Amino acid sequence: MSRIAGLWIVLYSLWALLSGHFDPLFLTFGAGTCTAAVYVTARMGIVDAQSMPVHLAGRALGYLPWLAWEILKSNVRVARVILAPKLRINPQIVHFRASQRSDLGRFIYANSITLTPGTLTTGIVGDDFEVHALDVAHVDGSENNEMNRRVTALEGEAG
Amino acid sequence: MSWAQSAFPWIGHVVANYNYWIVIVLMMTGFYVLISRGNLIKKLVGLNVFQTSVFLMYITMGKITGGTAPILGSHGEPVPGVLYSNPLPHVLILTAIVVGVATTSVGLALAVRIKEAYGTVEEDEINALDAEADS
Amino acid sequence: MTQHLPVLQVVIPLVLAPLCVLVRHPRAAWALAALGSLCAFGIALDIVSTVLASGPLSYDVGDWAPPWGIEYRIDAVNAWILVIVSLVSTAVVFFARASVEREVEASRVALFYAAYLLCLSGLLGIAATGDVFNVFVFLEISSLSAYALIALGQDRRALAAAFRYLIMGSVGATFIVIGIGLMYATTGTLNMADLADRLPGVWHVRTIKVAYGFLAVGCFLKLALFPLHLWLPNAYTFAPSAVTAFMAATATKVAVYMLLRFFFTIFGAAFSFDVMNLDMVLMPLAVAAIFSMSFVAILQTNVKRLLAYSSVAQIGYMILGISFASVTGLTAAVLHLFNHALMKGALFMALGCVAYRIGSVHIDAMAGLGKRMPATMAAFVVGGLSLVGVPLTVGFVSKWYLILAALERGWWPLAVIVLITSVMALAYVWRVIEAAYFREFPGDRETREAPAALLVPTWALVVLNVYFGIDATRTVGVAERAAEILMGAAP
Amino acid sequence: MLFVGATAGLLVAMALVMCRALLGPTAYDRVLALNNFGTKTVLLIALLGFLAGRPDFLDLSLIYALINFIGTIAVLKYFEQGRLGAEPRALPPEPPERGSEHEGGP
Amino acid sequence: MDMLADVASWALIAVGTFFLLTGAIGILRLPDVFTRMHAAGMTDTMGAGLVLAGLCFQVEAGLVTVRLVLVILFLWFTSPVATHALARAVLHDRDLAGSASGPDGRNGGTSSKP
Amino acid sequence: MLAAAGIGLAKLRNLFTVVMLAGVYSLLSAGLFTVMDAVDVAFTEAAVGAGISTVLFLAALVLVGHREKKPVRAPVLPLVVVIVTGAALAWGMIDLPPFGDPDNPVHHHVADHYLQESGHEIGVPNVVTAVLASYRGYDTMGEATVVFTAVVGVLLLLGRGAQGRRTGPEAGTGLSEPEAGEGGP
Amino acid sequence: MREELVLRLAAKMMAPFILVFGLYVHFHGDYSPGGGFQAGVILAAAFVMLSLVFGLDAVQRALPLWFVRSCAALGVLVYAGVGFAAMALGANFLGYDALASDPEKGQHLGILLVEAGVVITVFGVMTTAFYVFADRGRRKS
Amino acid sequence: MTPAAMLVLALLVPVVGTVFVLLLRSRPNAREAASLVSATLLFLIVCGIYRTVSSGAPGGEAVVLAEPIPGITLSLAAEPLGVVFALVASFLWIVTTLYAIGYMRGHGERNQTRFYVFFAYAIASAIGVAFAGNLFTLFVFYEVLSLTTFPLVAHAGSEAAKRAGRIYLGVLFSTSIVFQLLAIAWTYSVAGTLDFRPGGILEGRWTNTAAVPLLLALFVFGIGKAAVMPFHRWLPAAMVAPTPVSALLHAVAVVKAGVFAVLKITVYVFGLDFVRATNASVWLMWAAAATILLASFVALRKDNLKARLAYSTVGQLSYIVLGAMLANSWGIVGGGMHIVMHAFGKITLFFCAGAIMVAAHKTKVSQLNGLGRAMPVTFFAFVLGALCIAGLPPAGGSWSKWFLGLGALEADQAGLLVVLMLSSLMSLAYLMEVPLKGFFGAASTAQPPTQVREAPVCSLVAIVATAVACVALFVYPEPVYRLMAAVVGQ
Ligand code: NA
Ligand code: NA
Repeated sequence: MSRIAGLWIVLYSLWALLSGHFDPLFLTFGAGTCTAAVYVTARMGIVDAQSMPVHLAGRALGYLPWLAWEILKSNVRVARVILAPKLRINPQIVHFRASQRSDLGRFIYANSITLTPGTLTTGIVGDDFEVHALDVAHVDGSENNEMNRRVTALEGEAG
Repeated sequence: MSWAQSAFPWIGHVVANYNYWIVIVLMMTGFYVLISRGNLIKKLVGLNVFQTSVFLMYITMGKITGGTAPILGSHGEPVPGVLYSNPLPHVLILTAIVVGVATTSVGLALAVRIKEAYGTVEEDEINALDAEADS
Repeated sequence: MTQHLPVLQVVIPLVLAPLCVLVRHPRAAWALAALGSLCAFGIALDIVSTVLASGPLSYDVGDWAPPWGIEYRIDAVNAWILVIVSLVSTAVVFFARASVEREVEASRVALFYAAYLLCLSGLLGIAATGDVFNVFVFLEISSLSAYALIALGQDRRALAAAFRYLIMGSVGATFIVIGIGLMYATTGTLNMADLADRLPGVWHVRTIKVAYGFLAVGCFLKLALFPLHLWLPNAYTFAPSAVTAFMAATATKVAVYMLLRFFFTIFGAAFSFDVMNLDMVLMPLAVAAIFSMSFVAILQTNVKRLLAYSSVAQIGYMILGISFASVTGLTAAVLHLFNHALMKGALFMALGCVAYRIGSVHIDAMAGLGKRMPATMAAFVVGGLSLVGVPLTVGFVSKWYLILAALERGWWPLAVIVLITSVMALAYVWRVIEAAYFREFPGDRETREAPAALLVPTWALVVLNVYFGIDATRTVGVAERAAEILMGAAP
Repeated sequence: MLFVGATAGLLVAMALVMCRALLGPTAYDRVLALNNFGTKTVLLIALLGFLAGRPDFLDLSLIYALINFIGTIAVLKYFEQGRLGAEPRALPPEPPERGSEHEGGP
Repeated sequence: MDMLADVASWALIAVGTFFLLTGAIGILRLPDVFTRMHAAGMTDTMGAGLVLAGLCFQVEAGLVTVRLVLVILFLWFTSPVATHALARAVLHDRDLAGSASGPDGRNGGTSSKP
Repeated sequence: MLAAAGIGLAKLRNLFTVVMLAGVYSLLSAGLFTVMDAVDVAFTEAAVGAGISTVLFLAALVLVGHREKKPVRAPVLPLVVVIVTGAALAWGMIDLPPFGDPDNPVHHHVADHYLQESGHEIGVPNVVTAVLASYRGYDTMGEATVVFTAVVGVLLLLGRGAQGRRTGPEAGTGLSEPEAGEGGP
Repeated sequence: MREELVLRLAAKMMAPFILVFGLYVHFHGDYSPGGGFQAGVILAAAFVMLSLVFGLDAVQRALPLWFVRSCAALGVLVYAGVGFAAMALGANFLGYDALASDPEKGQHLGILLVEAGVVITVFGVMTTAFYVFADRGRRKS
Repeated sequence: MTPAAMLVLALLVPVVGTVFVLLLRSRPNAREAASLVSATLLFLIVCGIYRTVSSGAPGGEAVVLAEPIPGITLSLAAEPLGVVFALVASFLWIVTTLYAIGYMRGHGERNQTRFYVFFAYAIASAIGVAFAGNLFTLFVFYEVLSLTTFPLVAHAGSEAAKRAGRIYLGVLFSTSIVFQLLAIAWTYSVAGTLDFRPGGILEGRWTNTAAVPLLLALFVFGIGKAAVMPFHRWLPAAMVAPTPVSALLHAVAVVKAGVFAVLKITVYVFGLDFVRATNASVWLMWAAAATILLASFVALRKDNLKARLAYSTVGQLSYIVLGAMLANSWGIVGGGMHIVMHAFGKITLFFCAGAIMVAAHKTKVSQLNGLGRAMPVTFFAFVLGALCIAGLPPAGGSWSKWFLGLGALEADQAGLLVVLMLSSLMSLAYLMEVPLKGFFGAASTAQPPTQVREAPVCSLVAIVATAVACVALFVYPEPVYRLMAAVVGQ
């Protein structure tokens, strides 16, 4: 129930941000819209902890800037590779071990890996991440690499 | 923002010389795919391209150099000094796009059934099978 | 309420279509379709009498005065088309109840009638509107539903035929859109009357001539003018019987109407004939259509296809009438719109009866049917004679005017061509009659006459064939009025 | 000037990506290129909005992004399973609907 | 303040465009589909992000900014998902094709060719 | 770029690629629409042309296979038709009012009215919406009906139950095998 | 078979937002680009995406074919119904002025309602079409 | 009863008769009785019309049945020429029915009901042609006549019969549609009316009279039933039909409808003065003359009796066409009278041929040796018929030929007189061969003619009746002459 309410609130704020009309009519429309959207998604059974990670919002504020910085760094690295007169790459598939306990955590981790150029997740089986790297030299596939730790922390206790 | 607006006529100018010619070339590309290809799906793709190019022609027609999208002030009054492009072609083409996708979906449904019935979606093979049936 | 009739005419069938989808019950859907057709027919009759008595009707949809809004504008020409379409639709819908039950599986019947109503509504909409772009919208409603309806035929060739129709029809529609666009580009309006006012000022503009050309080709495709008729024969041959009867009697007619509207009301007869030399374009095409298609029809063994080719030839007559550029010629063309609808409707429905009983319309399968299905074959005979143009049937009336128009213009060889091709029509009709009456029935002894549910609507059209052949005063009156309007000789 | 320069750069990038889309060689290269092309179109629309002085049309960019995403997913699903909307688990072992065939260049 | 915003937006857009171009070159230059995915990731993340961020500085904070942020968020959310799906599809295809097809370039193999 | 996509469409014979390119073509034209101030149209073209159309095409390709046969004969006639049509259009375009000129007839008469009067007649800022839903609301009803017609058509053709009943005259010769010749290397 | 985790989770998360966005596009069609048609397509796109990721059955359980098909029909009825309502109130077909005491309010209401009709139809049509094609594909294999 | 009501009744009686024929189809005697009754009724009605017309009472008002096209009506009107034709047709219907009863039963034909029904329809159409008030009505009944006789021609249903039917309809319909209808439309566009009027409707309406010969030719050739060469092929082809049909076709309804139409159009559409003034008919006279000679020549070479009679008919019809083309009073009178004379003469001949076929199963002239001695009545009737055709006393045919000769002289076409003489000789030659062989030929050994009897009584009665009529018309041609004189206004 709280998740549904949470979803409703998040959706309604999205509506408000998009709309820019704050007369009662449009606020009513917004309410109706959000209710309908929540109803349909709830009916499909896709409103759960995984899809509604409101509980992570606070910690995410810390994670995202770090991720952005990581992305910037790896972007520069890959740009160098691309722009170098001679391609110096050593593409390979490596396996990472993830320490997240929930699917949501793995989801975040996998996407973070992919989002940073130079690595991309190609498959997840349990806690085994199959990752393609542009250059194996650049990656740290160990369980205690920083990203893994930070995502696990982000995931928190909720599981 | 001023340079943006001053830059815009430049683009408009470039397009001004070519727009109708480009439209014709595109239109004819689609039309060519439509009438020359024997594969039914490809025909439909050609039809889509052909129609999209016609849409371009309409929209081109409605453009006013230095104009902007026909969305007026918050109560529907034109903002003084602002040139608005012609909304009518937009309306017509909105309708035409919808008609286009409707045609496409029926065409695809037909193509699927043809594949099931004939085992092929190549026009000449279908014609050959039909000719066999007629004789 | 009466002032709303022009729009109700179109909208009633249109809203009944979604209802068909919602109710899903075959019989209920049929009832809705019948209701829609009957309403449309009743309204059409009312409209035509109003128009004849007191001049054109105008209806502003949404209360927006033209040219800002979309206007329905009905004069004698389109009132007539409305009557044709709704009359045929009514006859066919009663025919369809039994015929469709046999030819279309039960789970699809409700959808069938939805498509049927949509097609009807689209055709009526094309006829009623006074806005060129609205023509395109309703054209697509009718075309899309027609593609689906044709594809419902039991032979797989129906699918290929429907697809070909879809491609050629869409090309035609797109050409019409291009033409409309170019007209709009030079005049700034989409309202037909407004266009007619403004176009004379831009006659010299090449764009207008190109627009004219694109509209012409688009209409030619839609009305299946030789050599752009390739979609028609198989589409009519393999569609379900009721669909063939409906389409053959209405779809191409409405396309011809479209042509008339564009060329005469919007561009004007003067522009068409003085500037564009339309007569010199149409005449050879019409002659080629009449001759080649009559000839091809003679060679057919599938009777439905035979009639389909005949339809292309008959369309040639209408176009020939237009090419005479005279009131008499247009009278002939407009008259033949109605008359051909009656005869082809009757003929295809008779074939539907045959298909209902023996499941085939091959000429050999119809051998000896004269005895087995006397009422059906009698209907076919009358319809066929009408097609040939035998006096006291409607076919004669339109041919008579066609010949008069040819002679009036001094083009007597064309009159001869009309007559010679009538003999060719006799030849192909006669092949069927001979098979039915002078050959032995090869099939099942049990074969009986078609049920009354099929015969009554068929005969209704047959009777009209004869009735309006014996008393054509009314039809000729309307057609002449329409022709005068089109030539600009009457308001 | 800024927008024009950025737009020009973006257009060049789009042209390059388009080359990859046409060159292939595998169908996956095309998917990749086209997905990327779509992302660039999102940016292009945003830039054009600013260029036209009406930046309030960014809804359009959102739509583009959405369509680009769903389109890519659909394409991949088609490749992977040879059919859309199917339950992957219910797949019988069937001959691969091989999306990787290609013409070998333009 | 305006001046500062302008400079920031210039810089962001310029750097973003640089990444966009680099990514495009990478897509063209890199040898196989996986490596190209990395280049594509560049444009999605830095290229798009920086350009859009640059645009943010062009306007007063308001509806436009909200939309720009939403676009960035959406891109950043969907880009890795799409890339991941693509990678999975390539591998899946390779699995199905087995060793039969071999390294003939017909499959998006990981083996890099010079 | 549009032209490149167009030529790609004509040349490539992997229909799957062709469909994707068609989607890109739509996306690009939508871009052009924005340039031409037709934001609503761009919106729709993106959603429909690039989105739904592509999905439907792909869905159909699953069913019909994605290989196009090599054309057997040189398409001379289509080429002639296309050249003639194109030439006619080009000829007519010569007289078309100059692009973007505010004095063009298109921009006056009806369009003027919409821009000037819709404010107090309807009071909706987006004139496209005002015209679409009110001045030409009847067209839009037609448009809704067109899509409805399409779905009726699709259901009639592909809805459950629409298979197996149809056989060609030579049913049983193996031609009706739906999978024949598909997907093989 | 690799797990579908990433796609599934992403689709789950996005779905409600796409729906809200779609309806936003509908309700703000008066003010900004967009309107009924685009909204309908976006809504349909959401379900298309879910079907792609979760399979047709899962989506159809929540949104059955009969429902979307009826939507397709219903939307047209809503549109025409507005026309008839105007007619009943003394205006011409689709003459929204009559829908409220103040013509401008009437226009707003009329536009909103007919656009709602368009949303319903387009959503219904696009979803139905996708369902039908995908279902055909599923049955075929 | 008003004259108008009588006209409608004349049209209705045969049609109503068919209802009874159909109702009584399971009882042959009653069925044939119904046929006979309606035939007799019809004849009486036509006689009534004759009395009105010959008494000069105002019967000329047209009865409008319908107005299919504004300005063009379906209307009936009685005038002397039409009465002549109607009299012949209705009287011969009685006789032919009598004859048919014997023939059809004797021959064991199938589909007899259908036969009588369509026979009645054919007569009704012929009556319609006779009383047509305008060109349109004439055309309508002309076409209906073609249609209703088709089932009679193709009666046998064999491949050969169907082929013959196709030729029959093909020629008749093509000529009537392509030429005749064109001519009608042309006439309408020139004259603005299609009504038959004494003195014609074309005179004074025409700016360039050079086209008048063309229009007249369109009519003459367009009326395929007049069988002017080269559009005569249908007539010999139709010989596959049962003999009563042949009799009907070649003596009464069909062919006479054709030549009647030619006469009527010449008189009432063109007007004799107009035709002469424009020299429209000169070359057509020679076309008719050529047909006369060629047909006679072909007839000479035919061994099949019915074929020989058919070609004879082709030639004789052109007499009437010739009379019309002479475009003077004598020509018209001669042509009109020849309708009657030829009708009786030729029907006698056909009846005889049929009788021979039923009784002796012989169809060829060369097989008739000695048969005359077994069937003296038949062969004697044949002689009378032959004389009537050849135009020799004591048969009616001599009058019509006489007037035709006068007409030729008046038209300054002495050459035509030679043609007439020559063809009379030729017809004597090809017709008299039959009785000569019959009476004086050596009997064949295979089937001694002594075993052959006369045809059934019914048929014999008919034969005798027509043969007697041939003679009677010689002795008393007055009624026919009076009517024809009224046509040309004397
Ligand atoms: Na990455
Ligand atoms: Na809008």
